[in-house]
Amino acid sequence: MSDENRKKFLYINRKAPYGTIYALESLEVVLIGAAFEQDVSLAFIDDGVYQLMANQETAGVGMKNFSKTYRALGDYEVRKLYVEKESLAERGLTAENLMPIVYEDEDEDYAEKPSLIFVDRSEMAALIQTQDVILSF
Amino acid sequence: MSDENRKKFLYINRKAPYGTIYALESLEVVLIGAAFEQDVSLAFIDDGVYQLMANQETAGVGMKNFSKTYRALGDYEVRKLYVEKESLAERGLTAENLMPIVYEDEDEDYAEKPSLIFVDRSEMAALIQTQDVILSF
Amino acid sequence: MRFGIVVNEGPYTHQASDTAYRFAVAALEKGHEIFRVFFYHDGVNNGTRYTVPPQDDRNLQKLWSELAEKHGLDLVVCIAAAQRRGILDANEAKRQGKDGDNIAPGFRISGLGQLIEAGIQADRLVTFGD
Amino acid sequence: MRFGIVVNEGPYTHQASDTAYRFAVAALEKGHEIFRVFFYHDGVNNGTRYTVPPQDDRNLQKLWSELAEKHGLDLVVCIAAAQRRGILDANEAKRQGKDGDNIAPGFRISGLGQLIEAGIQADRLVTFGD
Amino acid sequence: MGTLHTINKSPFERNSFATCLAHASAGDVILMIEDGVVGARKGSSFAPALAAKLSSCAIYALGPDLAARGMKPEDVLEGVKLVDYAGFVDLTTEKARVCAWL
Amino acid sequence: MGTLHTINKSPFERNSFATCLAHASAGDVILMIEDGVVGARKGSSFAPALAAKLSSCAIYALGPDLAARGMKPEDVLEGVKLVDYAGFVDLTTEKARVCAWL
Repeated sequence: MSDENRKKFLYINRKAPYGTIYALESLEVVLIGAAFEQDVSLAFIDDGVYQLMANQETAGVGMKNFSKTYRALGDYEVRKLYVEKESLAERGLTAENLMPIVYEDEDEDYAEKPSLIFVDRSEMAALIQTQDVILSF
Repeated sequence: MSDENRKKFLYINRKAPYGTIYALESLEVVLIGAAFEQDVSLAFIDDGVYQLMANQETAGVGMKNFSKTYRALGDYEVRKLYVEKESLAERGLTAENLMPIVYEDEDEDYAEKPSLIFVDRSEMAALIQTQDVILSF
Repeated sequence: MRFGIVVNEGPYTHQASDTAYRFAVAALEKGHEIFRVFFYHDGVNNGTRYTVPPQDDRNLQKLWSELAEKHGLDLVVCIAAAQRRGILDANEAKRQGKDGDNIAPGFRISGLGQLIEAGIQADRLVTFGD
Repeated sequence: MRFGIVVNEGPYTHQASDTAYRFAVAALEKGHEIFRVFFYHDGVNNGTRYTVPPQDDRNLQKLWSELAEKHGLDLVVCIAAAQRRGILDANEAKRQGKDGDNIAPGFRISGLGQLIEAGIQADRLVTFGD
Repeated sequence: MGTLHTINKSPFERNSFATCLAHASAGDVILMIEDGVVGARKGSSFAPALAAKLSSCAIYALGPDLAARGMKPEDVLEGVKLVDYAGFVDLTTEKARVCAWL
Repeated sequence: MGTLHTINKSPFERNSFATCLAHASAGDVILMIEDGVVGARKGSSFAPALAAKLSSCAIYALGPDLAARGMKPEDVLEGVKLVDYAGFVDLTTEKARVCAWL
């Protein structure tokens, strides 16, 4: 598909996982959307950063643990996961608390590269200004 | 019914009307509950104070205006509507912005008396401590 | 002790139904009695047998139905809330001229008075919602 | 202009469906095109014909169905979200072994690709939700 | 062309409104709808933050939602403009994209 | 006997948690469940408010909800105790009433 027909899709995730279904159903859209070969970015703002927490263990709440799916996003060409630094800091979290999420760069002999991009609030605001379609969860 | 069999029911209302259905469906419980002759109090905390706003006009949003029902609560023996002062102040509201809600006191020749009781946060906290059953909306 | 449980949100969308279910199981395991589980607001959506959750996920309607059968629980769906949200039993379907119903096994549709009664009869009323 | 509209919450519980409906009417009155209305999350609950709201209240399902008929709107209910929440059409009912269906006139059940397509085809995608 | 930000949550109940303000760029438009309109009231604890944003963004509130919650045009913070649903539609066409803060 | 207050909302997302703290009396118990458990994390901007309340109320968090959100017992503010669902049931029986802050 030519770049002219590609739109920039931004998925904004602002809710913690498990307490509500938005995180899971957002991920389902991202996976289906990958087949459409658009220019996809994900944003994790506010409690959305909890979706990326390492060591999620859901046996005790009896719910499906879907956190591993984030680590598979690279295989779906979803490789830009923007995480807001201020959101992490407010919650007492650092990058080390999150899952390592990488993709294989086919242009560089399949070297593993990080998918998580840590940005501050003003960079996140600027990112929004570059998008064609915004889906909010 | 003897006082021994009466329980103290407190309905806590914390959400604005119309944006969600909780205010309306809370009111429906209160009306049905009135037939059970319990000792009923309503609390309006946080955005719940918007439920009592005067001059609600819902034609433009196409929804049923249920605000008049609060004014009829006195006829159902629901006469203690506690409104938190701090919640009003934070929202730039005063008692004058609310509907006048009164009941007729059968013990005093049906004199009209106010149902709205304005309390501060510590009084609201103390009220909670006196209840048997709390329903939250 | 005797519990009343209120579930105010539908399955999956919020965790309320999950937490209420696990609370109910724990209470029963401790020998407590559950006088009634009352489903209000979107909570009525727990009571439709038409749900088909993904195979690798829990089926909340079935969990409630099975718990009710095992322990004789009274699962009550509020009629007013159910009408707004499209939950019907055979009687309601007939009364409203609808061509089918979707209530799940073990659930019954009744009035809000059942919630007040739960508040009166139970030692503790515990609410789960959004 | 060509709009895509996303409705993420069920009728009555949140105002999202009301606002989306009134936005759609206003857009059509201005001569805009609505490429698709996509119902996701609890929004799928707008598409059940089993609702019986109080007589003095609006019937959101009927409002959507009538608007769709009048303007040829494409009302799409997400299949994955619908399965979790018990919204079925005749095909799905058969496929899932259910004894009935509850989809409302003018709504159709389809996949999430329809949402992405709406994002691609519409000039503006507008989301209503909680 | 910039972005139309819609906000449908009370700033007293959720952080969505504050997050909306923090992510709206100069030249963007912010539209309060549904419960979000309670953020438009003058004299509230939220009014200073909203007033500060007026210097860089146009801010609107949906009139029918204000009326439903008992608010009159004169109750609204100075500088906040009112629109109806038709005006809402126009705002979406005037900006390049719509970002809903839920 | 006092009150058991349950809070199931993140303090970063809604005002429910702050309202819960403001309405819990000395001797009451506060239990964080569902998304509310994110308020238990040490080092967050909410931790000082929660820590201050520990002087007058016992505060618990539901362990299974912490685990689901990737939090370990050592991530939790000192003084906050963990319970499972059975412990949740016990807390309801130990207090005279349950107040859910939704």
